[in-house]
Amino acid sequence: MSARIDDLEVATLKTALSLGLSAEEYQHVCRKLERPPVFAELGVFCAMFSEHCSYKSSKKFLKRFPTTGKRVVQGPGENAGVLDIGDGWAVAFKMESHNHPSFIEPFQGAATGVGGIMRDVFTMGARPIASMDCLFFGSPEWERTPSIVRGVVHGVGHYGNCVGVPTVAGQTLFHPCYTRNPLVNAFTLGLLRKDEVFLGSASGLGNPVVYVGSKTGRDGVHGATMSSREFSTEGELDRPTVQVGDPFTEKLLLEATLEAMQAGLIIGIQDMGAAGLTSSSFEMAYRAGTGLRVDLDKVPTREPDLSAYELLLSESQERMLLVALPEHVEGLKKIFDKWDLHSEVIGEVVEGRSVKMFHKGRLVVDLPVELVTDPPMADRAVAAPGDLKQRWFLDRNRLLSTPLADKIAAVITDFNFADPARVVEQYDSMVGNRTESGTFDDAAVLRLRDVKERQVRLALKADCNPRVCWLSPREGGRRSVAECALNLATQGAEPIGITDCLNFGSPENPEVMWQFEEAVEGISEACRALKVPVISGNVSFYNETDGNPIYPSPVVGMVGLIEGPEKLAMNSFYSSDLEIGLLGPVEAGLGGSVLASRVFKRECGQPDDTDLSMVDRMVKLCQRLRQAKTEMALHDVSDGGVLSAGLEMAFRSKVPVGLELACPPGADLDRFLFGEGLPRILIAYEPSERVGIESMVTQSGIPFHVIGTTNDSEAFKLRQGGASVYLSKLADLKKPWADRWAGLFN
Amino acid sequence: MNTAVVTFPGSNCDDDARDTLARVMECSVKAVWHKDRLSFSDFDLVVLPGGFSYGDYLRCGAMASLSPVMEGIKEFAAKGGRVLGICNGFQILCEAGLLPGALTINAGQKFICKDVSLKVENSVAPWTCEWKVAEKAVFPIAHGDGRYWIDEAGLAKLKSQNQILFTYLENPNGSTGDIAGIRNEQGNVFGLMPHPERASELRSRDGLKLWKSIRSLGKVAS
Amino acid sequence: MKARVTVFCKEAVFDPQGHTLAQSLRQVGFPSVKGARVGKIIDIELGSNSVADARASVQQMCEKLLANPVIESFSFEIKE
Amino acid sequence: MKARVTVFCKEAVFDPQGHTLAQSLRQVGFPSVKGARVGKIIDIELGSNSVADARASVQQMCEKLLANPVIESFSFEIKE
Ligand SMILES: Nc1ncnc2c1ncn2[C@@H]1O[C@H](COP(=O)(O)OP(=O)(O)O)[C@@H](O)[C@H]1O
Ligand SMILES: [Mg+2]
Repeated sequence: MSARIDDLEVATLKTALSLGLSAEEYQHVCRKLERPPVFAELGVFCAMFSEHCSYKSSKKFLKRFPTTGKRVVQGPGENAGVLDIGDGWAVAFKMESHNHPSFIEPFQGAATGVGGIMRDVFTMGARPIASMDCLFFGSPEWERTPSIVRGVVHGVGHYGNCVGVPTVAGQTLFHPCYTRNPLVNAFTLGLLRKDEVFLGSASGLGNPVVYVGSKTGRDGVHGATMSSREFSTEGELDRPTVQVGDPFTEKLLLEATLEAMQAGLIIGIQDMGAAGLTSSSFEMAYRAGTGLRVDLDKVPTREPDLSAYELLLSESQERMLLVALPEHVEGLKKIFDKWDLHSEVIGEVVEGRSVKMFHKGRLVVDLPVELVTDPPMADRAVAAPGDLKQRWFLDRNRLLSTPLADKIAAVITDFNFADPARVVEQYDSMVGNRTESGTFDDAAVLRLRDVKERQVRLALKADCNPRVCWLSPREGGRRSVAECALNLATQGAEPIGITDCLNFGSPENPEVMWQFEEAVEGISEACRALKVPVISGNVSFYNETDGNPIYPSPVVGMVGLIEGPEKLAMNSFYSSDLEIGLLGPVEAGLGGSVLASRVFKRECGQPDDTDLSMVDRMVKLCQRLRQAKTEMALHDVSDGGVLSAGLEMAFRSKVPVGLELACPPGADLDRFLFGEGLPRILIAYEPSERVGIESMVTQSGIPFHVIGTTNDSEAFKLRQGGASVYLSKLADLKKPWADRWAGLFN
Repeated sequence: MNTAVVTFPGSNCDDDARDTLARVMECSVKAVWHKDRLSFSDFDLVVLPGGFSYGDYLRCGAMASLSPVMEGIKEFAAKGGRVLGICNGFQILCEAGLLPGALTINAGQKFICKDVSLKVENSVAPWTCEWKVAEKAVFPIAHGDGRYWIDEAGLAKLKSQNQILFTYLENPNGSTGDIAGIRNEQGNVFGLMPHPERASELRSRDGLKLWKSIRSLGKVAS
Repeated sequence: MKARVTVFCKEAVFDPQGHTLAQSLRQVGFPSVKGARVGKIIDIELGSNSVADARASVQQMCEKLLANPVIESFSFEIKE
Repeated sequence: MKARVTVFCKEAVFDPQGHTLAQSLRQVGFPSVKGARVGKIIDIELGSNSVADARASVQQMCEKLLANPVIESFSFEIKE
């Protein structure tokens, strides 16, 4: 098809429309150029004007994020954001979606997603030291779900394991709204020196432009435009050539790139991600305010006869574009040769503000940089859904008349109440020898053995609660941030920054745009309250099939710091004679809770607005608790409320325990046990420590209640008003939890 | 103690091994590139680290076993030099014929990363003399191809010559005889799938006993 | 009855394993190697009664399970 | 010149891939499957001048790299 059209053939409106450009965009281009684009140029516009590359529907909203702070070395706009962590050290991190490719080919889609985000990070000059993955799958009953789960988990694991970047935390969730639109969001964090940040900028007239890494094939031509369009069920067979990841080459590219940077041989660098050579060359010229001349015949290829169009749009993996001084080309070549990688000068930085590309002696692309990098923004209609009131109706009477045992059963048989071991044990979570607490804990903790000046650790977690987001995207946005912060808090960390991956349906749907705007507001509110900047992120629209969008899914990845040598709290019980306290309100809202969804077979209720200032106080309280050096276990309360949180602490206990919980006098049992409003944290400690802990908690202005004990009964018992209202052997509850996801992996 | 850690293309636990040896065990550590042709005669220990040399393509460790550096290592081992292979390093040693048997895909066909309990089968110098026989050690594993395979005659020989140093208390991967780590007949080459360098500061500290065993014997006469 | 199924990734799809293998073969003394592709071979023992039956069911197996139609192509032969 | 190398693990070595594959095939509607073994197939493009040359070097490649004699056996054919 496209390959047969000559690169210099004048592109008509019809061709433009068929490749995804809108009529207005086509006319805009013709007007500015004072001529219609030729076919190769059309390819450039289709890719760069796609939602994925241009952020045309989202940009104006993203500007509302707080992006500044004393630690911010690099905010949004580069390959990854960078934060100062002291003593000359910094961390670079970002999150990216690879949703559509992972549906088409789960293993390769997920693997190349991980590869892409790693390149974004080491492009900045940072050595990747940790990854996270957020995986949202469809109904487990759908026949293809198990193979998608297996493929994605294998792909994430394989790529990270092979490159040697530990996957230390994440989220795995099942909901029917993701059935034909699974989400695969990958996060990577790297460590670097604060004054050795590399940027994607093509500066220095006359400097050579060097292509390094794998050779180019026809892989994924038009991947960027694909991820910007909805699926239709019939369209499932209409696939571009799938991109195949090669983590081995990635590892070599990582080492060679860092070595070349260390040797001072690189001026600017950018990975070839979505829209490959096109986006990397135009963006690098844009950032530097320069022009480029590129000789496409010099691009190393894997297959014969690639057209300029294909060379420009190929998404072959594990490739980078860099700019160096002419006298450093030899040295660069030597390093890349050492690592058995190609390096080839394919062009140079030139005066003027345009990119000219030549192929087989013909000038095939001659475009002003800004025309390509500053596409017309889309002004999307925004409208709140009309049925919010219905969504918010929660039949309290029916809930009250449902027997307690049925409610408990409803929550603990939820498919998402599961031991993540089947997933996370396929990931090397320890390579690099920094992982102190990992894929079973509330937040991952990495000790930075590289920082010799002081003892400092990083804490990481990524989170999103799509049920709440669907009921109230603003509250959902707040909770994505607050839940991460509370997970980090259990390890006593101070949050220092976030990245996000905003997964939504079609921006052409006004309700989706409303969800988007609300979620951005919610994230911004929470970030302001906690004083954490957004330093990078990614938007993924068009996650819908046949007009059915996914629930709004603004995933947040948060990074925190833990200063000092004091021990970390545990996240599970560690003895059979502990007292259990609840930090935070004794009752919490049921709107958007797992209980409501399970009992009413749909998401319902109005989620409580999170008291963000209490979240902030809670985070600080937990930092002080850690410094108090008291042995304790902390676990945040989220899905399934106090019930799930307490059971998880028991299931993960290293010693056999029994668990007894008691509803405090006067509290509503449902809201105490199943409520999911934030912030609430369970704390377990030796009874003799209560006085000290309680006084610290109340001084922080946070409610404190003793709600239970551990014992050696190996049973779970619930009391209300002195009477025992529920009793079960813990082992009988644990087994289904442990085995829930087993069937997916057989 | 003078140690060398070899980096093959795709090795990714080389830095962990170097860091543990240098910072935790205070050894001098030389980073060796797989294309280097060295004699190694100055070293008390050469470590082949974990990772995915050559992407684990074809068979784990197969391509790396033909690297230029392996000639020097074979000579060094033949003269009694101590060689330790961890995870991918163990696979490379088997592929190179420096250790008997072979490592192949886990019986469950999945990559497994978790702490496992090992039993010390033999307390021998220079690898396991800090432990008593039958003592337990907890090390993490992280591999997809860690199933050790050897035929019956080979297994009988390993047993009779006290070559099996560690076995799994709960076999995670289907290894013959629950084998987690073996040494060669001469006793100077040792390979194991679990990661002692990951159990030297974080998680358990059982890995320290391995380094201490090696260090307590000082330099080998060669 | 026996079937031997061969699965390779499609010509247009990059085969990093084959690529690395070829490079490695050249380095270890086989400079005449121009390229390599690595695939899977599956021998299946069948209780089918006729070659035609076997052929039909192996074709189905390949489509359903043995090959991934997005990136792989397959071929097979039946031996009695 | 082209070589096609086939590598299987030896009978004595448990082949979990073949084992699970046979099981899944039976489950998804092919009850007549009695067993399966999964091996590797490697197509190599060679610049050799004669079939004899090619044969000799492929034999060497197999012994040196392509198969591990402890657990695998190989066979190959040369096509012009
Ligand atoms: N896909 C995944 N990758 C890595 N870790 C995961 C993944 N899914 C879940 N986890 C880990 O499992 C644990 C439980 O996750 P989650 O239920 O999201 O925690 P929380 O309820 O605190 O948000 C965490 O340690 C998390 O990091
Ligand atoms: Mg948690």
